[in-house]
Amino acid sequence: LHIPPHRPLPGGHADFSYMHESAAGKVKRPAIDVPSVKTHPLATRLVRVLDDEGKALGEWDPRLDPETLRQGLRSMMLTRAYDSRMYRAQRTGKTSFYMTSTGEEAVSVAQAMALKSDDMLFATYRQQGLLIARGYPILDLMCQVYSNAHDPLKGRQLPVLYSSREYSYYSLSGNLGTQLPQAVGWAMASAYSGDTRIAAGWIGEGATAEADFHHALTFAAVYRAPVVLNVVNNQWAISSHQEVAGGDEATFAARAIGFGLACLRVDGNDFLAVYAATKWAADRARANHGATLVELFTYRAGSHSTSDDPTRYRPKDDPQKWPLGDPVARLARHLIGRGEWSEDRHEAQEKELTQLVRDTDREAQKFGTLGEGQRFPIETLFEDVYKEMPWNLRRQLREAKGQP
Amino acid sequence: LHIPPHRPLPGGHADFSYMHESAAGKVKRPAIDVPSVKTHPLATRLVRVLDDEGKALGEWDPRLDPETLRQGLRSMMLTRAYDSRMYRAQRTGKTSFYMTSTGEEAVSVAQAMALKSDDMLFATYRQQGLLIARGYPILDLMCQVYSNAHDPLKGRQLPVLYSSREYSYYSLSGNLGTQLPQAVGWAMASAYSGDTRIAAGWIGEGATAEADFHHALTFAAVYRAPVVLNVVNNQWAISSHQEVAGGDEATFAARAIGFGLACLRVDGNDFLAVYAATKWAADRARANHGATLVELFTYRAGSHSTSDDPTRYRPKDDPQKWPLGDPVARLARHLIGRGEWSEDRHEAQEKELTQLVRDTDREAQKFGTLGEGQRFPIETLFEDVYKEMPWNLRRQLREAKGQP
Amino acid sequence: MSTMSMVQALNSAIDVMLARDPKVLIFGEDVGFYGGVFRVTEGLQKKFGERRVFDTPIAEGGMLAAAVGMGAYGLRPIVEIQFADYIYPATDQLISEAARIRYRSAGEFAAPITVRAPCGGGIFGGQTHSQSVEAIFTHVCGLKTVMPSNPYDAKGLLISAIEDDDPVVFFEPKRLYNGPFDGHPDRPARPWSAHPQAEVPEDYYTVPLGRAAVVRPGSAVTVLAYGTMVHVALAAAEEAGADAEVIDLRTLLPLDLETIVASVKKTGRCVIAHEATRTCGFGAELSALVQEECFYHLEAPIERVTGFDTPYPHALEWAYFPGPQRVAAGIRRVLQA
Amino acid sequence: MSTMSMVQALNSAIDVMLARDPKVLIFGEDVGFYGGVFRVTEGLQKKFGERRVFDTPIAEGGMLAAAVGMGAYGLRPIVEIQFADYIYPATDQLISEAARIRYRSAGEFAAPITVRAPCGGGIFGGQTHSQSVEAIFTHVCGLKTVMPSNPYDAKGLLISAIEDDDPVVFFEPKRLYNGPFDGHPDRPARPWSAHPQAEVPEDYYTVPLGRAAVVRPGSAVTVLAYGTMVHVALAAAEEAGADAEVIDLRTLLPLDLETIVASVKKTGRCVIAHEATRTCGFGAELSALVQEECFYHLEAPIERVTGFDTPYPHALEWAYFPGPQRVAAGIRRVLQA
Ligand SMILES: Cc1ncc(C[n+]2csc(CCOP(=O)(O)OP(=O)(O)O)c2C)c(N)n1
Ligand SMILES: Cc1ncc(C[n+]2csc(CCOP(=O)(O)OP(=O)(O)O)c2C)c(N)n1
Ligand SMILES: [Mg+2]
Ligand SMILES: [Mg+2]
Repeated sequence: LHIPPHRPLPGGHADFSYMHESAAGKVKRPAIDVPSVKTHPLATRLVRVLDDEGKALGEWDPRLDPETLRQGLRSMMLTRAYDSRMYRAQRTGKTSFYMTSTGEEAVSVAQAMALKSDDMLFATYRQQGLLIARGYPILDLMCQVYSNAHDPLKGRQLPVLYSSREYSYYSLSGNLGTQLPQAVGWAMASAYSGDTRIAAGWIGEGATAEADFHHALTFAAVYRAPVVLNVVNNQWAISSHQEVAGGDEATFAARAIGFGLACLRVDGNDFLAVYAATKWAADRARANHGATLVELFTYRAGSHSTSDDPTRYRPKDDPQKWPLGDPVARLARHLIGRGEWSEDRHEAQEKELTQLVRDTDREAQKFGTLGEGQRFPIETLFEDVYKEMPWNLRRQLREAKGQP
Repeated sequence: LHIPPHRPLPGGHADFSYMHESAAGKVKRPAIDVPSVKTHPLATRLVRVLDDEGKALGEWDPRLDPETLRQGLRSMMLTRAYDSRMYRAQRTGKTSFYMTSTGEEAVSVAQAMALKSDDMLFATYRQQGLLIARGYPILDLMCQVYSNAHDPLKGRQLPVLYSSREYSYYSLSGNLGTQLPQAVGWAMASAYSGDTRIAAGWIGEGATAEADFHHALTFAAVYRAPVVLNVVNNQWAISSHQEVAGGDEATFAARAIGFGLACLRVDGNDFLAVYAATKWAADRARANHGATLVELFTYRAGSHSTSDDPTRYRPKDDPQKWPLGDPVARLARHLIGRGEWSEDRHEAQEKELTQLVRDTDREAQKFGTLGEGQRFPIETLFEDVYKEMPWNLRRQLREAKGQP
Repeated sequence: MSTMSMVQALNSAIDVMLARDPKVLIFGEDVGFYGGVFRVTEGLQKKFGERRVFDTPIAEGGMLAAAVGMGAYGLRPIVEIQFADYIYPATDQLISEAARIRYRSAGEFAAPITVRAPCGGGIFGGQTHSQSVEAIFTHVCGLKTVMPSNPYDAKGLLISAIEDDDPVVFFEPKRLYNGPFDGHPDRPARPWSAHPQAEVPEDYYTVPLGRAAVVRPGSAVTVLAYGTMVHVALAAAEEAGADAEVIDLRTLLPLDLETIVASVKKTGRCVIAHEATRTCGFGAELSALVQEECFYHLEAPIERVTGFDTPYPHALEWAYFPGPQRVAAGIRRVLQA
Repeated sequence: MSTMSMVQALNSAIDVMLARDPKVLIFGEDVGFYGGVFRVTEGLQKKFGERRVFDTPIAEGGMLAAAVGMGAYGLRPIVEIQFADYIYPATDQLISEAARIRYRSAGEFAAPITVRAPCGGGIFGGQTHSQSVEAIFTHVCGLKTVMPSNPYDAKGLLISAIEDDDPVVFFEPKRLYNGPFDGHPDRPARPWSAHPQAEVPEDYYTVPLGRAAVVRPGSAVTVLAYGTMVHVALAAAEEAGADAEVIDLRTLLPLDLETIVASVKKTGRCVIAHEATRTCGFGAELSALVQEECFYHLEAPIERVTGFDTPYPHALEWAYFPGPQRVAAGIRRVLQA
């Protein structure tokens, strides 16, 4: 019986020999209305725009103006600052749990910017950058993480499982995969209603093994739903490497082929490439040419969550050795090369955002943290189970309040 | 919202313009140990050996001796005779339900012959030919269908949901798809145990939409399980055409590509092609080169089951117009062409088998039918729920027997 | 008003709602062109078009997921699960998603979906075409569970379910499609046309969720039943010659506890009947509630008459079915206790 | 003999069985190299190799299907579901396949598999890391359901489950991994080392399935509990100052009815406690059975103290949890009734 060996081993050294990235600018960009089969060769390539010097090369260069890029850079840096702040908040016992997206900020931020602000997002717990790029208040994010009296979700949900109808961001589930086919259903409803909004869904490479992934592809193909389906391949699923999900046998983008869906495989740490690929898929969907499966090839630089220590299952130097670099550094370098950014401005912005996050955190903690301070009243435990509270819950609420 | 249109319509005429069958003998046969990617181009071809004149052409000709072919022909004819007999038995109220495999006999019979007799089979309800080709007693099949006192399954199961450990035939489930990943699990166990037996699983094209199909492909790929995974694309899933399962967007064989599994697409009504393709996949699995997804392109000539009337959802002439002909007629023609068979022998064998089935049916009915005659005692309702009967079932058995 | 069978009444409910509300659509295996294996959607695709009544790939989990997404958009999808036995692949989307979305999003998103599923025995379908799985869903907060016993209620309850803003699992007893309803295979089946509850208005009306109906008043013993078992209970009451009050629960969740308690406090005796397997069946909850609410009024142990704790058999379907004899015996035991 | 925590005892059970029987293997998400997110398989891959202890793709349904196929071959697979909350995708393979295969094949094939799943609250995991889903499976004939309350039982019961020829769903209360066991977050948690049931033999032994344990003898009231709630019940009994007999069910299906009935007939009063949601929880079946068996001995209504009928909350985890105060209040009500 063949069992995919666990590698690279914690003791040893990083080994990315399994990767075969195409050079920047090499992959051609098809028209958005090509038959999906024309995109299938791209399943084994990697769309890359930024080269190692930070130059933008080739047909996929989205040619974005500096202001837009600086905005993207800022959102990525803000996401990172927010992540490190909340990670430490959990470490210091202010909440139960946290998950960072460090190293994957380009995925969420560039994708949010390439989509329209009212396109519906069905994300996983590692795309907080989507909300941040859309301008969702950091304060509200923090209050959700603290489950405090200002938590928009009333202290009900595990930290990071955000929800915001106002920002067209569907409530996150703790169950992996479930939201990808829901995104397809939402897109079907949009098409049914003659709406121009599309849906976008995200799933980790590990979770592609769940039934929901299969259902999402099947329904997206059969009903030609206007949806962008994203597989974030960050190489790891907690402690198991992408090969446990079948990554050694074929790319995740290639899963589209068997359903006749379009596919793209993109350097997830290349802001320009991610933006361009997402824009391509979104335009294609909006023009009713069908769904695209986008594999975002990236790397989970941090731990899976605050509950695990990655050095127990991968080499210490693995994050440093990741061949595709860091999305923030790469975009900054590109802007600097264009004379639109500088080391100093970068440092200054870093400081500014760290300060902003620190201040906001102080604000947030005024509403309490998981351990201390205000809470939502006991009623909120029983509300929203149904639209109207049935007798059994009314009774149980009385019991919880110590009333006869 | 795109909804696959229902076609062809009952009123109108058969339309198989969506088919693009390759000519017999045209598709090359790769070595059994080629990397799976080398088989991926075959996902859009159709392996065919017999041409319209019944000549065997090309690399896929398994070059079987006449005796073996006559044996295959006989098993297919016996399966057909058995089917029509039991179909009528249901019509005359002798049982609740029946399903024929008419038009698909080559799938089950040729595959059974290409596999070793102790390879484990995880079939669907439409591969009765597997058991018949392995020499399972027709009498026992009938008694299962009648749920009578001689039913090996004690009257518990719906007709056609056979089971036989002795014949390495896993108990059929009424739930679609469930058995395909079980076949992979069995194959993993075989590899784990250093056993040379492989597993084979079947699923209809309609049921490929179920999660089980996805799980089967994922586990087969990740653990390189020694299994043959068969998709029987008989164009219909009760009243819905294969395009509702995504057949218009890509072939079902192509689903293998995204998992890096080998694939073959074969003319399911061509006995020689089915045998050769199955042998190829079985040899590959047994030599530990991994699993193959085989799409058997065939046609459900009869109704889905005794519960539906196909003329309500497809043209009357659809079966006649099916471009790939009838598996029995095609193999007979081939043998006749080789001077190894004749119209007369064919007619005689038909008579003989009809008689044999009629006689066996008389035998079977002596043990009762669903409506009349002997039955299994009430105890059998409570046995085998667990290995040992727990107190609640012992109590309920007493109640059922009217004892205090 | 016209006489409708169970299937016609269900078809009429969907027809009415498709006509009233463009946000309503229905899909499932074979529901489109063919009209469903039990003909419940017959003629609806022709009338309302493919976009509103259509076939899906064979993936119950996918259907539910699509419905949840459509619900988030604002539509009111109806999903047909061809047989309740095939609802298991959809349990994750139903339990982890549909039932939880309102709560976890603090009311921002909801799942106003209706899941229809034929359940129970009645067609000699064996263990995978005969199950009664309601108790799996009545344990799930956030879901509502309904099972009608006649055409009038079926239409009124289905319309209420479609209009409800929470997810509703709507079970349709197959035996009520064809009969015999009273569980007497030996006797000629009384057709719906001979039943007063088959008098159904053609147009819109509702039967509210959460309300039971006293279908036979009595003072000696209360019999709680739903779906097919209502007819069996009525037959059993006659055969036991008992002054039994028979209550048709109609909605299991939320349960109409008041009606039940009022009856049992009056009669002091209670029999619970369902076709589902006994252990942890819905009857367990009913028994626990009645015992908690009516302890001091109970003059005899509460009896459960249910399906046996085995898979649903093929040949012995009628031996398995908790028919009038078994229910009548239960009534007698309770009366003699 | 050595002192073991819950996790160590479970690890030891698997270790012992992997060493005894080459047909035993274990797999699941992160169970291989990493040793499981709760460390239950720590060190086992190193000791027994990758072929016997390995990671799977993230597909609970696929794991169960593979296990069923392996069982048909003759192996005894153990499947770890990372959290009981994620068992839903596996329900079809568990209910329609594993639980039915012996019956539908007339005994030709079986599914001798064990499904382990951490359940209940204890880690502030919110609604998708805290559920107690046992009642969904206790309704399914063909399955056995187990939930241990201490290290000694955990090891002995897990070995019995692995050796059992029928499918067993084995729930491991997460709160017993870390404590506090008695449900008093405000007080210092008593570690396993301070519990006598943490004295566990290193090698093979079994605790039979289907047998409850009287963990506190008493004569005034019977308290039925399992898993974490056994510790809560013991604390509650003390706090209520009641002469309560506390029974640890250990196995839910098949249930040890005799021990329960003997106790209630003696005490005449009964309180049932579980962490799962109330409606149609396993407590409903216990209440129904006790009332059927002990009706004439009952001096007060049977009380259920359970989790509320809501999803498991995050911030208000302890407000949700049926802790000693609530159980003690239930005991008092029953004693005063
Ligand atoms: C249905 C389900 N099974 C298991 C889990 C436990 N779990 C949470 S995250 C995770 C790993 C997911 O990896 P991946 O999909 O690659 O996403 P990533 O964490 O890398 O972003 C697992 C197994 C879950 N949340 N839901
Ligand atoms: C899980 C599940 N869902 C639905 C059904 C009902 N059903 C039985 S056969 C069938 C059609 C299957 O079509 P296909 O897979 O193409 O197999 P075929 O009948 O053509 O051989 C359906 C929907 C079922 N048996 N199981
Ligand atoms: Mg990942
Ligand atoms: Mg088919």
